Amino acid sequence: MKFRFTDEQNMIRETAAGFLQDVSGPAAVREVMATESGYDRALWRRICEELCFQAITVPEEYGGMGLGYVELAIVLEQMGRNLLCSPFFGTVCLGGNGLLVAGTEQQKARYLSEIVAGELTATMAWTGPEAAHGGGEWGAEAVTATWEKTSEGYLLNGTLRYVINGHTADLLIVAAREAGTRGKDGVSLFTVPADLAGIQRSWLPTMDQTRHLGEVVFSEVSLSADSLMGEAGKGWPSLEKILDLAKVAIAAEQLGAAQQVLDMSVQYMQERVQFGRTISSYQALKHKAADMKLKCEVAYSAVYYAACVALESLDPDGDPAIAAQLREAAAMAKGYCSDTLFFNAGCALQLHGGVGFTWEYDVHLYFKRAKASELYLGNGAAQRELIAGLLLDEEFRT
Amino acid sequence: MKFRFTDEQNMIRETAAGFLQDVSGPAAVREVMATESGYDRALWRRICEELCFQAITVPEEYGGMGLGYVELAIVLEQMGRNLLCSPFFGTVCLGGNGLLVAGTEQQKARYLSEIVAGELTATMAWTGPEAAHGGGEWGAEAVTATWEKTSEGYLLNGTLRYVINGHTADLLIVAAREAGTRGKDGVSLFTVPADLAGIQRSWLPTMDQTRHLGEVVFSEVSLSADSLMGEAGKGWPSLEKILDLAKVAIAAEQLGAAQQVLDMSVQYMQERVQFGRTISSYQALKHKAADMKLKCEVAYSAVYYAACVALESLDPDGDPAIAAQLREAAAMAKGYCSDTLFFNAGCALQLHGGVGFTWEYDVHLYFKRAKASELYLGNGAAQRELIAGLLLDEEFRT
Amino acid sequence: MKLTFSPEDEAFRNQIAGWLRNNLVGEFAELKFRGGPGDEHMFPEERKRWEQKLAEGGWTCVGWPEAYGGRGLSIEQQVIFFEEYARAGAPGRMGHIGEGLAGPTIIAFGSEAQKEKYLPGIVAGTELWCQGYSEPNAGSDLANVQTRASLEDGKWRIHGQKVWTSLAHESDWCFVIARTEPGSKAHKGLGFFLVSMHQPGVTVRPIEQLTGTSEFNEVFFDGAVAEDIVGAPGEGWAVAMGLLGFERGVSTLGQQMQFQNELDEIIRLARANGAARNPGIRQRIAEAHTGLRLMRYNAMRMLSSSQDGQADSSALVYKLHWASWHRNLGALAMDVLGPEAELIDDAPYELSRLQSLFLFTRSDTIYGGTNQIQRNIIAERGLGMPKEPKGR
Amino acid sequence: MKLTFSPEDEAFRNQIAGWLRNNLVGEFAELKFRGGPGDEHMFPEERKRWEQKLAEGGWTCVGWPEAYGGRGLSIEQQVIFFEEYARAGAPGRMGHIGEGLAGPTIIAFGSEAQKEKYLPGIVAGTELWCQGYSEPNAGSDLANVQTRASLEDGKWRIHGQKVWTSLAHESDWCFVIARTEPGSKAHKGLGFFLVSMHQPGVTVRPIEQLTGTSEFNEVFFDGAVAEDIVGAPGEGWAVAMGLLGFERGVSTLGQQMQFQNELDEIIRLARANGAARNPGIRQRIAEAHTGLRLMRYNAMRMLSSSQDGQADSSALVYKLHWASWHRNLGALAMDVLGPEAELIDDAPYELSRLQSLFLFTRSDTIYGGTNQIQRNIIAERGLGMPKEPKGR
Repeated sequence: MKFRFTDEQNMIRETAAGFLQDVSGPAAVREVMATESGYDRALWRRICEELCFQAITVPEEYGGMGLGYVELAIVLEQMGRNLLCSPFFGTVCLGGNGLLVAGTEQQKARYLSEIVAGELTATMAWTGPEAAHGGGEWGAEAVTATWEKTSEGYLLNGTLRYVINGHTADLLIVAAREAGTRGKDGVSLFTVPADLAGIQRSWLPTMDQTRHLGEVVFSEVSLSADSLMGEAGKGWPSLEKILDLAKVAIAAEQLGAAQQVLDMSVQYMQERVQFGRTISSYQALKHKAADMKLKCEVAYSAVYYAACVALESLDPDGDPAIAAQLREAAAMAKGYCSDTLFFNAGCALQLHGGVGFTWEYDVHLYFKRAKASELYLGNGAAQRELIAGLLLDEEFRT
Repeated sequence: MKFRFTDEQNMIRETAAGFLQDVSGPAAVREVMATESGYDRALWRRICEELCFQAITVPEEYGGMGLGYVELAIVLEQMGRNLLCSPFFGTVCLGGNGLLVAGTEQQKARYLSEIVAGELTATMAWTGPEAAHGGGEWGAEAVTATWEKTSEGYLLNGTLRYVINGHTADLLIVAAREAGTRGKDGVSLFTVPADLAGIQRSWLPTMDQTRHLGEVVFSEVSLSADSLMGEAGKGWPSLEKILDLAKVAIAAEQLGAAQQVLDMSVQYMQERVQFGRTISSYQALKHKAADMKLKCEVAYSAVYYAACVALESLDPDGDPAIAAQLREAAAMAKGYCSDTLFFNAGCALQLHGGVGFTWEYDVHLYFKRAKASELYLGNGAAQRELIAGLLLDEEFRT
Repeated sequence: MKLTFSPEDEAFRNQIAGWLRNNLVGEFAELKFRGGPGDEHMFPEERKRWEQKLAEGGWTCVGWPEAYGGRGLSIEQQVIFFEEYARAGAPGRMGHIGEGLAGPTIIAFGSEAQKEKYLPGIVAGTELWCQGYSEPNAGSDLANVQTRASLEDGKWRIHGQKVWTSLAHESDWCFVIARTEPGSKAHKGLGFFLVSMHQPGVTVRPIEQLTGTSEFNEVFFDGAVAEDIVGAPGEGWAVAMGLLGFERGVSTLGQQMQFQNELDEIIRLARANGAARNPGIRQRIAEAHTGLRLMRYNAMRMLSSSQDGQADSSALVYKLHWASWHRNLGALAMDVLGPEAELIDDAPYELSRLQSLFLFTRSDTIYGGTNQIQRNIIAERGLGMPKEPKGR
Repeated sequence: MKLTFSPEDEAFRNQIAGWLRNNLVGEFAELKFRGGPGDEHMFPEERKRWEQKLAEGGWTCVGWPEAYGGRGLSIEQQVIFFEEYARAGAPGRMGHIGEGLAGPTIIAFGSEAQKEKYLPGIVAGTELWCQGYSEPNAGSDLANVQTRASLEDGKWRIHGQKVWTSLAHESDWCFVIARTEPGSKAHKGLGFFLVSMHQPGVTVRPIEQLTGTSEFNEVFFDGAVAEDIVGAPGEGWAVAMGLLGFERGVSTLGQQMQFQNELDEIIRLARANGAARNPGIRQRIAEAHTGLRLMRYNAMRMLSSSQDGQADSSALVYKLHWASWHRNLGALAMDVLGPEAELIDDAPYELSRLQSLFLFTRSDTIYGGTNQIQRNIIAERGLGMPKEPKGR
């Protein structure tokens, strides 16, 4: 039991921090976030070729670095801190995890190698418009695209929304259900090259411009039989695990962003003078900053605890008792970090006073990211309800 | 439309404040709260004979003052401020309101006159142990005592808990249901002299010692036919209205207590020196006090708005559009004031530091009252759920 | 204490409601529910014409004394006016700075000549005002004014920069606080000036907000001439403080009706998408509803007492209460929408009404005294606690 | 970073768990889950015997160096020890002030003679300690010590009053901060004294708390003799500050296991009475569970870094986090119980365990540095912000 970084992990952290501060400064973010693709292809190539972040969790047999989820979280934390606009999250935390969790040997061999080579971006498309029901229900009911078996393979139909990088990714991991099924039944996952006939994609411009969403419409799209991931109709547990892993990843980004708005606020407070004193000398403002700091510290524990759990859950030889905590650990991390980032970004706006309200200052970029990432995959209340179910409901059922 | 006190109302306020400060100081409260009855009979007699607070809302035809709920709230606010230990709340806000809302002419003539004369204390007994289900469900399911029709009248059975002054009151307004009924069906209210054969009563000692609770057990208690209030089995709407009126009354008490703990805290903060400064000079503590003050101000509006609504709802010539707001206004007042008092009393403990934690200082008396009155008839969350139902659910049903 | 209005007041309510029903039509129909906070930059020309329409009906400056062209309404009737105005969805007032701030200040502190010169244009809806109050280094520290006014050839000339001036580019006049005594500090040595916006030496630069839109501006004065000074040189702080008192007027009830419109929209959406079944959302909607209802009675207390020349402690907490409430409403709107909250109306950055609400309400807890300044005021003035020490 | 324990550590876990299973029986069985905060006054004699039982098994002072009679356990094994101790429901330690504070202070700052004189009694569980730290006028302002120590006939004699001294009436020794230099201020001129409680000139007066019980005491020193001074006269502050550092030791994980026991009881009750179906209660139980789980990993970070002599920022926020968490847990317990929360076990004022929790946790955010002091520390030490100015 050691709950601190190894020297190697500290090195990765410093490398990521230095590089991302360099390449993803506010000017770069603002330039690229306004484009339709939402990322800078040249920068993405540099990340893949020079830093190889996309290869961190890919096993060595597919050309990856074979490192764990802790190293991934370290890099994601720095990406969140610098609001990196890139296909990283989609490619690695949705597409890559999808392949790792649910892919056939053939799918992994092909696509993970292409991801490692920097030749393929990916994402996962799984939610229909129904994900907006009830103010955001990210459960199995949100899977509404349909598949049916054909002689050569499968036929896909349906509209998928809120797909991260959905309009640009090369490979889509698609969740669909057998027509007529409900809930967790009938769900299958497929690997779908985005350029297949019958696929229409469009950009859905968003309030948080630093991560782009797309809509993907499938009209009678034919898939080969080897597109299926796992057993037909039994895909829900895999999908759920991919989403749990995605929650840990989002939480790591949120942690980085929450720390960054705290640092920005402290710096501003030390400079801004009102009534002849720096505003950092006002106790009420100091205490607000202290609360932000507390939340960052607890969020840090939440993220790296969950990352350790994810590590065990992805490792075939991992400790099963720890791996079994993934659902809960991911919900804790996502819930706590969602609330932390929204709280911290809101406090940062307040602490910056009028200037925080301008487009020119960067705080609003984090504030918008805070709300977007909070709502994605369910906010703090939704995660807590999930945890409550795990804690309280099993005995009601028995 | 005038939302401030008349001169007469201001006079009542000053009278009540002065008198209660005199007779219900901390020493008096501490002495009487430790006794089994929980109140000082001599003081109760003075209140009834000299101040006539118990007669405020009783119509003149029964010997009362015929004033409105605003005047009652004014007096209750001061009672809450001074933690008056007395049968006032039970007698007036449960028993008296019960008679006003549901009593027959004969019951009103008899019992209200006795209340006005200071000869009768009363309360309402309506909850079985089931009120504790779900952490406190104060709805119709909590009515579990049963009645059945006999040749001469009615037979009562069952155990009633959490009855304010239940072990001392002379007259019980009892809610019971016809055996076999559920929910709002089958509920009847009865006037029951507490000395009837088959009634066993006992004190249930409480954490908040300033208001005593009792348990009342009915074993085959025979009631005369004229004990019934209203129509047999149709008593729920009346009971609900009595409870709404009780919520307004509790809220008024909570307002007074919330203001009192603020005043105590401000005084302490102006005296206590730490690091060479009065602690009232620390901005974080000033802001805590400011938040307490804000809540008091909003609570004040909540209480007197609800009292104005209660006034119209008890007046046969009242404005029906305003009277129809009683359910909502009472829930708002009870919810807001419950949260306010608990917040303020908790802050007061914190602002007092170590000494607030001693039995010797008075803050804990308010802190305990805060939790007791918060839970009684449902806490803030329960009131908000009720309001949400009124706002959101009617269209779901249609 | 009573909640009912008199029959006369109810008749007045019908009168103004009827006028609005008959006149908020035709070219003005598209202005419904527009021009509020976060939307103040929209339809300026149409809304200027609407100001004059209002003036024709006698519905500008309804609380001003009749002697100055007002309607001399009682507080109750002003309450009714502003409520009905907002209930009808009539647009955000272009003239509110003149009617609510500049005019009352001139009435209270100005000379007869100033009253004759400036008030009629405000009443007629033909002359619009903006305020030159805040400066980059005087945010919460209002008195830290660095803009200077100097007498040159018998004329006051203004040099300096103001910020957060809404509608500056649409306004004819600006009132400006400037330092008349070089080297003076804080609230001493200030003057309260009336400055035409139509002259060289006045430059307006829009501030792009986090919404991508620009209601606010920076205004640069490079020797612009002030036509008048209200009160004596050096006594501008007293005038400015009197003006701040006018900000808590009856129009606050109109603001509440706008809030009600926003809450109603959120409730409609929650019912439509099923968020109304989410227990946490239910709690927050009930809390918002309660907060708004109680805000109304706080305002009633504030107005009932100010009418009698009394101060009520409800006034002290009013800003903190509504600003925090409104900020929470903005977040609630997003949470009701769920993932749809993210999708904007169009690229590059066209926000929906509720998205604007979400972002814009974050300024409510800052401008006009931050929440922190409000708490200082409550503790110091309301509870008698020591003032924050100043560093200078 | 990894969450698994080594096989050796797991074996150690079995060892201590087994010892507790075999020894927390017979006369000690009734002590299970007793003697924690709010319950410290209960079963003092039985718990003193338990201290000696522990000592026989070698389970006192497990983190002390073996040279001083400790077990020299690694941080991991100390973690395991405290976790298993709490998991077994073993009673609140009467010896914790000696083991956790007095002993480590003497080891760090004391002379060899002092070590020989005081440490064995602590290790053997035969000599109990209390702390003479707080004073009525030195609450958050720790350095505002007014108790005096004067050299009279070659002996240090103590004059003054201490407060919030837990278990004073059960203790054999007290360490006392007193002013050795008359007229000195704040943290200068203090001494750190070791004082026998068994002498004239020491008077213990229990403080009745809001629970009606008395864990805490006032202690009056009227010329009581101090047997020793740790460090030099005038340097007591440095010793006292070193001591404060010991308070954030591994025993914090045992505290967390107690918290877990409390939360488990609340969850059991919620399931039993149906509160577990209430959406708001569900949120709060999930929040409590999350907070406690994350507290564990905060503590692990703190311990992992302190082991290597590093400071980790998790240590800065630790007190504020657990104190606020525990206070919220107390309120949650009452809300789960609903109306039953009010009913006490018996007149005159016998509270249930959860009622005591509710009331007692209100002191968590006060003692050992209030939440406000903690936030000052986080802002000043953690974020580099200016210190609060002192009035003197």
